[in-house]
Amino acid sequence: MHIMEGFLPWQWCLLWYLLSAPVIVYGLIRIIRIADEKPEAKPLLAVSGAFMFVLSSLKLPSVTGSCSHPTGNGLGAVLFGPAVTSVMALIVLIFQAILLAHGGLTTLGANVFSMGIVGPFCAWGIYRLTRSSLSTSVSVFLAAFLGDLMTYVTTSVQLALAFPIPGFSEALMKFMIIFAYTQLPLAVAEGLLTVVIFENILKL
Amino acid sequence: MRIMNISVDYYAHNNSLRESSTGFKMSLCIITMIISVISPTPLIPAIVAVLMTLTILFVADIPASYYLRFAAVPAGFGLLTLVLMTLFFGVNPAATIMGLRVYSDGLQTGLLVFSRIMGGFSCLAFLALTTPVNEIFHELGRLGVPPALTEIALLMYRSIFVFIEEASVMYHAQDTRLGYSGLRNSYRSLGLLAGNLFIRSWLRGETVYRSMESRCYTGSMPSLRKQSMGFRGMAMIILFDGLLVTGLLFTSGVWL
Amino acid sequence: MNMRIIEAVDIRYTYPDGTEALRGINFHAERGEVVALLGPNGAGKSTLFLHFNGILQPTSGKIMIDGEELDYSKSGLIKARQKVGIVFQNPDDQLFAPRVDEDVAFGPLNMGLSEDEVEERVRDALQKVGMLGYESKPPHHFSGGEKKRVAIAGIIAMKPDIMVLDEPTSGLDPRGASQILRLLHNLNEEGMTIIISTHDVDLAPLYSDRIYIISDGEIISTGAPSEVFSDIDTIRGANLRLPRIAHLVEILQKEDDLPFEEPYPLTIGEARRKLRNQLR
Amino acid sequence: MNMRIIEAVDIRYTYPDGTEALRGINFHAERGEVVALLGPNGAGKSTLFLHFNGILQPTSGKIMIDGEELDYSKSGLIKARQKVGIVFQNPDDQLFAPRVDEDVAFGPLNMGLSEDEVEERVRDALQKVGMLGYESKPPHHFSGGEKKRVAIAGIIAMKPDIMVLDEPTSGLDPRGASQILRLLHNLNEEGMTIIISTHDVDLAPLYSDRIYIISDGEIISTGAPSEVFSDIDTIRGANLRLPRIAHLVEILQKEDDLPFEEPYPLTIGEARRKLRNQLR
Repeated sequence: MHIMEGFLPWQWCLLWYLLSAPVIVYGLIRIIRIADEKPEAKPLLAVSGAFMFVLSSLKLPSVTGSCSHPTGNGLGAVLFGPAVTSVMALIVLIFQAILLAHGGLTTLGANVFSMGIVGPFCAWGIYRLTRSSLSTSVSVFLAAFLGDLMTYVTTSVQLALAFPIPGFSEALMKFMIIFAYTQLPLAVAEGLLTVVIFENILKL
Repeated sequence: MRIMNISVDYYAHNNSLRESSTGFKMSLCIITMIISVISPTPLIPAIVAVLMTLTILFVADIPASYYLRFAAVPAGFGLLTLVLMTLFFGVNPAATIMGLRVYSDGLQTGLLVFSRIMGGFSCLAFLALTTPVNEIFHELGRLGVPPALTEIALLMYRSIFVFIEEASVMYHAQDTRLGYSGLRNSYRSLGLLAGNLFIRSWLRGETVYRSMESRCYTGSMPSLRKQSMGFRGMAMIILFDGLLVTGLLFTSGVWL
Repeated sequence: MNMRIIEAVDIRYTYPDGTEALRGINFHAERGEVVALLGPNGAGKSTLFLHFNGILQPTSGKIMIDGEELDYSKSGLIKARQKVGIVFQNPDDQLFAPRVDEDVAFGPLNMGLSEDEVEERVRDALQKVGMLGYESKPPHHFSGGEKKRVAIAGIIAMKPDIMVLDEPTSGLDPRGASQILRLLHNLNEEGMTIIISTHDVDLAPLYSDRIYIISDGEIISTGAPSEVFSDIDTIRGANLRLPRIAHLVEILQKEDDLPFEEPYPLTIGEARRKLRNQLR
Repeated sequence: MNMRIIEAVDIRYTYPDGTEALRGINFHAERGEVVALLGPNGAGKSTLFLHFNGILQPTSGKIMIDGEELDYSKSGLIKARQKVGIVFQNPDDQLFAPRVDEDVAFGPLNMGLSEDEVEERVRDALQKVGMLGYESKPPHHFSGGEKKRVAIAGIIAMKPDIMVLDEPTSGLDPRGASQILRLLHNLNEEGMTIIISTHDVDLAPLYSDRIYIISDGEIISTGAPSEVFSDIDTIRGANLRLPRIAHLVEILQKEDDLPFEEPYPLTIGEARRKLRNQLR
């Protein structure tokens, strides 16, 4: 869920930039280290990023009639680890802002935080936790579904913090309700789709 | 459902400001954007939206029909925000229309956010429609962003277009065989498409790497170039954004 | 029953970026014909094909299938796609499933046919293309020609009246190409109408009853192969050339003043007859 | 100075999955030659090419470049890649940079040349392939032929002694293909050794001084085009066929008892001379 350019007051833009920065820096250090060992890492990360971008531009019909854009961040987190995925998500978000006007530049920090950090870290954590106890499909579904859901919750928190009217908790409730209607089915859809993708990849 | 068409890239390569320095266009976009976002009143962002739109249409020569369609999505979203804010984000009820309570402070917040969205969007659109995204990453590299990030981004750029092309052909091939008739079929088809695209992306990664290796790639991408902003560009930004800042100071009450 | 089983009437198509890809195309195929759409890369062949079953909707003009105008409603499109099957140029774009039989079953399953019916169709289609016995194999390791045949089986299994193929022999080696052409010939014998896009001027006269020349989004010539290739200026203007055999005879006539009757022979068989008469 | 500018000596290569792709290949090109490696899809052409500049290391055997054995150390590989440039089959796999000039400059920049030198080489290479003026364009809107030419420019700019091209005309229309062949002809005139893999039996005799026939990972025949194509059984055994012109003459001779001297003509020019003599 992209927060649009201009939507957040500047103080919050700045805060989310600052909160995202350490993770991005850590992810970059990891990428530089990987690229030093394997020179093919950069082209491979680049094509994976391009895949994430194209995947997110495929629109998926959902039950409520709205459209979902599978993010591929969960998939990235399982493949490259969450910190590297955060950097990839940052690049993808810049491309989306410039090429599609999805999201924005002042809101980039906030979007990276919700979609590039919270989402992948949740998905990765859940996958790691459930992988041994549950079947792969269930584990992948939970990772993608909950990763998605946490992304939306984070976005709601970010919006409620920016517009605490009349208070933070009331505002959060309102944003969560708006999202529950539109985004919950999408999270289910994305979870299912990720399972289908994952199964296809394993079969091929 | 269909595959996105990236027409922004086409205009980024074909507009009257294509040859202006990237640093100039980026500075103008970002400084103006910041002015728009820190403004406490809707007036300055509205002025920004108007000026930037005029620049896009009459200086960069982007066709109005295209720009209006491009701006329709954020404008629609902004209006929706305005309505939601007016209805749900206020404490001072002003009136009741058709059983819905309208808040005056909600309306104010809504107007401010709407105006900031349009101001910010017009700056973003200015950059997006005049500057190819690869030039932006080159500029970021010059500004000190680590090459690991800019190199991956630059390598990504071409792959995006190759994959979009491939994904749309694959989508058409599935559609021909009724792969998108009904929700169940659609999910299965899209899953198959994404899975295949993923495998392809790795194969492409391998061949691209081989072709890079064939041209003596050693793990880092050296790059040529080039032009800096120049005095004229800097002067224009100082003038343009200086006036906006002055307006900002007036409207925010600092000088009153 | 309409003789023109498919017809494109004054089709225009403009891409979102404003490029005019098709500029008033009139095209038809008669029931049971093999029609070639011959033109250079970028002339609009693939774009036109995507109109035949409603994947793309024209900016203006209409598509008639079996005398009925294609309607772009959900059910109308489903009907059109059951009648008109498209085989794409690169089989890798068309083969998705991890197994051959799953891939061939993709269309029939989407049509909502019963399991038994689907199974029968898959077997039947694989038999027609000579790939029986490969059901459980993954198509990724196949040769180009084999992939192409599986892709064609996926369309055969939907039992369309018309099969449209985009550059079916492109990238195939001589043997692979000739297998595909034989297969198409057999399908045509069984009554299927076949439309082929190509830029291979040597092959097109071999298999087609009628040829359209497309250049820059316009049909610039149509007729039997011998008619179309008799207007050499139009052919060369469209960035095409004469078939090699015809070129040889043209040179013999023009440069060496050897008398040949028009039209120039286009295939080895035709040339043989002509030359035999001369040489004896 | 060694006449054999590149040589593959008994190259064997086994893929990690155990498939034997190359089974003792002996191959060489002499300085200034145009050599065609003719074979069906999957015969091992691309795999062999990737050995020429050390992208793949053979399981056994060796590659000699200019009389020196290719050494697989970092510096040895860089040296080999400056001498042997490879143009890949699909230009989309090779063009990775956002702009034409950046793509062409990639090789020279990696070689550590000065900015001025790089710029000059880029301009020079683009001029040679006829793409001057497209420097700042992204390759994604180019036609197949244009992409191919930019890919070739990227190799020209490195000034290699040998250019290796994998199916350079595959998928191109007649005009695109003839532009590429003319370009290769010019490069060869300037002294570059050129090695081309192809399955196009009609084109190969036109441009090559010598042909190798590869089938199933083995070289099964080599010599001048007329020699190679005189052994029709070997050609057909490799899933190839005679050039159309040769086929016509073969039929005239065998079926119609017309006397032609061996070898059969392979190109339009050769056939013209033969037929002219017969017809007069």
